[in-house]
Amino acid sequence: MSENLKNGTGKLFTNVDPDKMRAFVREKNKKKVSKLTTVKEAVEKFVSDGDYVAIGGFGGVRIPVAVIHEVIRRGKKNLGFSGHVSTHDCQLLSAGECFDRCDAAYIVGLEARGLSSNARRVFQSGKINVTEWSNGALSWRFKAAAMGIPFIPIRSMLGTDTFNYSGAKEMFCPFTGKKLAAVPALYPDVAILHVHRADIYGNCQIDGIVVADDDIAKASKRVIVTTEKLVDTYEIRREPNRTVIPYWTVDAVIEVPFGSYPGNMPGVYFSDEEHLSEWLKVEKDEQLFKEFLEKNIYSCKNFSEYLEKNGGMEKNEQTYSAGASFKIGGENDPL
Amino acid sequence: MSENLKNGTGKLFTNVDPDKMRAFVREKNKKKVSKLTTVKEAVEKFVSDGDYVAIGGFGGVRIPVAVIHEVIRRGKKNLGFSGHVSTHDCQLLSAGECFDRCDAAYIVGLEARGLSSNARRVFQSGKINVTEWSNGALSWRFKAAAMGIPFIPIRSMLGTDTFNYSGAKEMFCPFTGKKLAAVPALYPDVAILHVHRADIYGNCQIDGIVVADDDIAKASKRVIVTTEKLVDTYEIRREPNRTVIPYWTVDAVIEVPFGSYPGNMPGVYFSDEEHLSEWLKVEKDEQLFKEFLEKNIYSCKNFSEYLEKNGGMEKNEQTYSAGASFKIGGENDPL
Amino acid sequence: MTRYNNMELMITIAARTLEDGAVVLVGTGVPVATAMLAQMTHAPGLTILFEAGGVAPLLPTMPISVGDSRTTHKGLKATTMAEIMEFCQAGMVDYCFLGGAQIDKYGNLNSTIIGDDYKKPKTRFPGSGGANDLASLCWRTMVVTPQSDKRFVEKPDFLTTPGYLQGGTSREDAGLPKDTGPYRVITDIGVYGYHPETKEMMLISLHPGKTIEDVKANSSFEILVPDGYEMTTEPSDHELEVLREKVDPTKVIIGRG
Amino acid sequence: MTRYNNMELMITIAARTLEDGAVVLVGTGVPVATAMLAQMTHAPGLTILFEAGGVAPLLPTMPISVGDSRTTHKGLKATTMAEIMEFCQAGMVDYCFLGGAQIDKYGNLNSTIIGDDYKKPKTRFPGSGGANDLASLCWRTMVVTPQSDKRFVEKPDFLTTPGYLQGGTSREDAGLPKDTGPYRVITDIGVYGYHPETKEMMLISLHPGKTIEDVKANSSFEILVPDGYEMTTEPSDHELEVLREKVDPTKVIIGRG
Repeated sequence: MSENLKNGTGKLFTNVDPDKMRAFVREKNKKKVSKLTTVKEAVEKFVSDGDYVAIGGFGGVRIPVAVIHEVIRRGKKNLGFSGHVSTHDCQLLSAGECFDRCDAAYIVGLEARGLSSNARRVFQSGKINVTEWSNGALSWRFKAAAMGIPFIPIRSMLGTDTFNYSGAKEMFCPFTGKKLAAVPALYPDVAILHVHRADIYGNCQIDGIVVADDDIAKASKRVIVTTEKLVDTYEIRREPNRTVIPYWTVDAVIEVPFGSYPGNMPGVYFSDEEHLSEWLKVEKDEQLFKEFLEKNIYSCKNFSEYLEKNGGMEKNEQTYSAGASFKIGGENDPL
Repeated sequence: MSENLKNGTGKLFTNVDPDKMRAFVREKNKKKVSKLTTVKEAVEKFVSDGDYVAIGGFGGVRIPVAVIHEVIRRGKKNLGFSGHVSTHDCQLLSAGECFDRCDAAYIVGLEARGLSSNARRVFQSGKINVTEWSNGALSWRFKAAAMGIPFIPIRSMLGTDTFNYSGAKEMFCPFTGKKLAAVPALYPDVAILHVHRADIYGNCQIDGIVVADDDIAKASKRVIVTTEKLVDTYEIRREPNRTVIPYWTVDAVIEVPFGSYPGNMPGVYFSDEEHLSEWLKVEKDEQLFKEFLEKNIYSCKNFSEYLEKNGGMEKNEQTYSAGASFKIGGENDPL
Repeated sequence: MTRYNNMELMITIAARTLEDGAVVLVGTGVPVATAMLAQMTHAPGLTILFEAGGVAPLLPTMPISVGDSRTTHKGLKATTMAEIMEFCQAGMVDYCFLGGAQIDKYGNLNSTIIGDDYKKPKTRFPGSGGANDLASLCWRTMVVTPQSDKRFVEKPDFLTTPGYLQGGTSREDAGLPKDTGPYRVITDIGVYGYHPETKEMMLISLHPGKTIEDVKANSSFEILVPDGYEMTTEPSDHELEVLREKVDPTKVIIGRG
Repeated sequence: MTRYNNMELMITIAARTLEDGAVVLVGTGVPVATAMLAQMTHAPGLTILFEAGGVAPLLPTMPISVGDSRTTHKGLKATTMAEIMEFCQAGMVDYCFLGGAQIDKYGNLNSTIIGDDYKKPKTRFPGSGGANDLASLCWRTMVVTPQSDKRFVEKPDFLTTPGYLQGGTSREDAGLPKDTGPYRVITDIGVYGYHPETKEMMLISLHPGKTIEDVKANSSFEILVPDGYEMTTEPSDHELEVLREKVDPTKVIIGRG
């Protein structure tokens, strides 16, 4: 039968062997100790040139902007990354020319807002090694890694160029004989996530869409978490059903209020659509874009300065809290 | 390579083809309509002789006792069931002589409390068709079904008689060449679950251990839910991150306070260890056991009568609320 | 002068496809406007899902992102992308709405690259996103798009998302779930379905004022035109009123039409 | 008269094995008593998991079920059995504690049947439960059990849960994760490990008052006795005090010893 089976020709950028990851996890310190640190220290300690990076959230929703800016400021190079609904984060990493390879499911776009001309320039340059996947496939690759298995069989991607340019393999189901696509586990070197609440040990809660953050945290060798709010461990223990990410997966915790700016933080603040439009606009002019990056990233000593330059807490409090009217839930409002 | 691969010799009691289940799900009414009913009606409508049944919870924790009693009272026969930490529920189904086949991961025992001599009699009779699995394997079989894939590859069971007497198959990983155990999706005909809170449509919340209830609901053709408390849909919409079971999977919702009795309901009431001991004791004498079943199940017109006969709400309020001191969380208590 | 523009026409026609009680997975823009219109008119029991994890929210206004706050606003569940995709894979989702830079006669879509060198494409688009999964796993794929010969191509530069692949039985032969596939293409010219055997795109109804010439002139492949095609029933006043006043009062989407 | 009974001795010795910062998956009875004792003495940073879904609770008293209220009492996470098993499969769990009706020289366990007819067994036991998964997937399997020639058998009637299977490299050859396997067997007579090459059970230390004769008389297979075996260090007053007063004040477990 196997002569009928196709393999995707895309390159796998990460190890697939679960026993290698098991050996790493075994040695990792799983003691409940404080992981509180700063964005600068976290990037210095946990992100190295050449690392494969996974970014949490959904492109423009619950994204860890402070850490990505620091990665750019520090001039990290030759990263790999998973383009799992990578919108503003892909735009940022492209602006910093930080990567040379990418597992692409959704890149270069900002959903309904349009396409990033600079990210397209980067991906059209021929300098980036790209392997295609679907969003589902990348989600399931993280899930396989989180589950400790080398692959998961799925029923999408089959028959398409997305499959042909992926690193998936066709296989027959041992029970039904049906053709399936096997997608390999994806173990990032480092995950960068932004959550609603975390304690000093790294136990995290998320409101609203979880996307793939739960599996990404378990799949990654190192995990950097920024959190809107640092909470006492008592808050975590009060509702153990709400813990999405358990402490032993996490290496660094930093409290960064408005940390998803200019993105949306479900139930807390909305996206700054004006600023995101400006991004898309200035990218079309190389000189303007250079100045824009200098102002908003390179010359900023930290994320607070970026916030200040774009309206600061005042704008945040006003404009963005307006977006909080889309509550997860909606406390006082009958149906 | 395949000549080196072993197959378990145990029988598969359920369909493995995901396309058959997809066709069923497609036709299922997924409209948000009230599923409120009674235990009697639910069993009459949704449980037939010969059905394969999956029971939620963890044997003596969060178990749907009211519905199981009704299954016994109605003399349901030739059921199949998944012995996924099946303790008091296995004891009950054995008492009713309701089944003739079983996927066994954990049966006939009540954990630290001892073994059920009647359940053992049944399983030692030679009349039950048994296929062996591990708890993990059964969990993953439900998960494969919930995910819509025909199997999941796992790294346990290999090399043992548990594998040899299972329905799993060895396979080689298409990426690493490692030997894995493929476990097939398990689609029960009917799931019986008990939860903390549900609305009339079947949206359910669970406090504490979820066990496999989320996957079982999605894997099963029909789902009967009993709930400690019926809540307004507004309560569900207030915290969408807490919804474990979504409404479209559910066919019947019945409010049954103390519905896990004599089992434990995390955060609400503890198990009635006295009564469970009595069960284990009377099973040793055939005549006594017959009388015990007559009193506690067959002669009861419903679950309330069973509760009344065993101390009723008074005992429940007193003895069982004591167990509620083991809160999920622990509201007022600093660490 | 017509009572509606092309965008309003397409959204209205698409919304009618969604029967009450159906489950639909939507993206931003036209798809979510379509689902909201259906829900506010003939299909109050429509279940709306978003691939980022939002389940059955009470949508206050149209989301700008498939994952923004609105997609879980008073939702019945908020979860992971994997779980949403698994609902699709398990056969729970009736409809998905997709688009693309190119579509061929079998409903295959391209949203990855333009050009003939994958490594150095002339134009890079986002790629599959969730489209490949949704088109593979949901029962019926809907495409709502303005029609032109640039978009309706003989051979897409990249087959990102499966339609009927090479037609006939090739979709199921490739391993994709049984009885799934493209269902309707709704353009500014007409409504198309697919031939039951060959799976080629086929006219179902022609919009008011449009001709078979328009159908043919705006496609690089031949669209089948059976004898019994119908004329599209125009949007009703009620549909237009709900669309304009409740679904898209700021004309973000219908303003484009 | 000794200062402790066999149960107290076994629990104390087992608890010492668990280093601070380790992750341990326990069942009810001796295992949870062992983990609690370790946590209350030298290993406050021990992470305790339960297969039903409880993660790192502040255990008020010993659970009677692996899933009862106590196992999530002020826990850091409450989840599914699948997720707990996946933590094990991903290499996160250092120790699990198991038992069985029979154990052989390679640490294989039987908890399924006694008898030679699977279809009509003389005695039916619960089966694997989570034991097969835990012994397959956690790094080190611990067994704490009273020793007798009935329990220490040449060939178990059913190989429920993997030890080193047929010894040598057979465990990894079967596909089980690398570098995992039985670690210690702690009985009322001694502490045993496994020969690094052949994987046969091997004496590590002999309890006070016990002899090599006791070791041999209470096993149906030959236990290796190397020259360099040690004498078990007795439970300290502090260990016994914590065990009796904090871990098991009602003597549910230690009362059996």
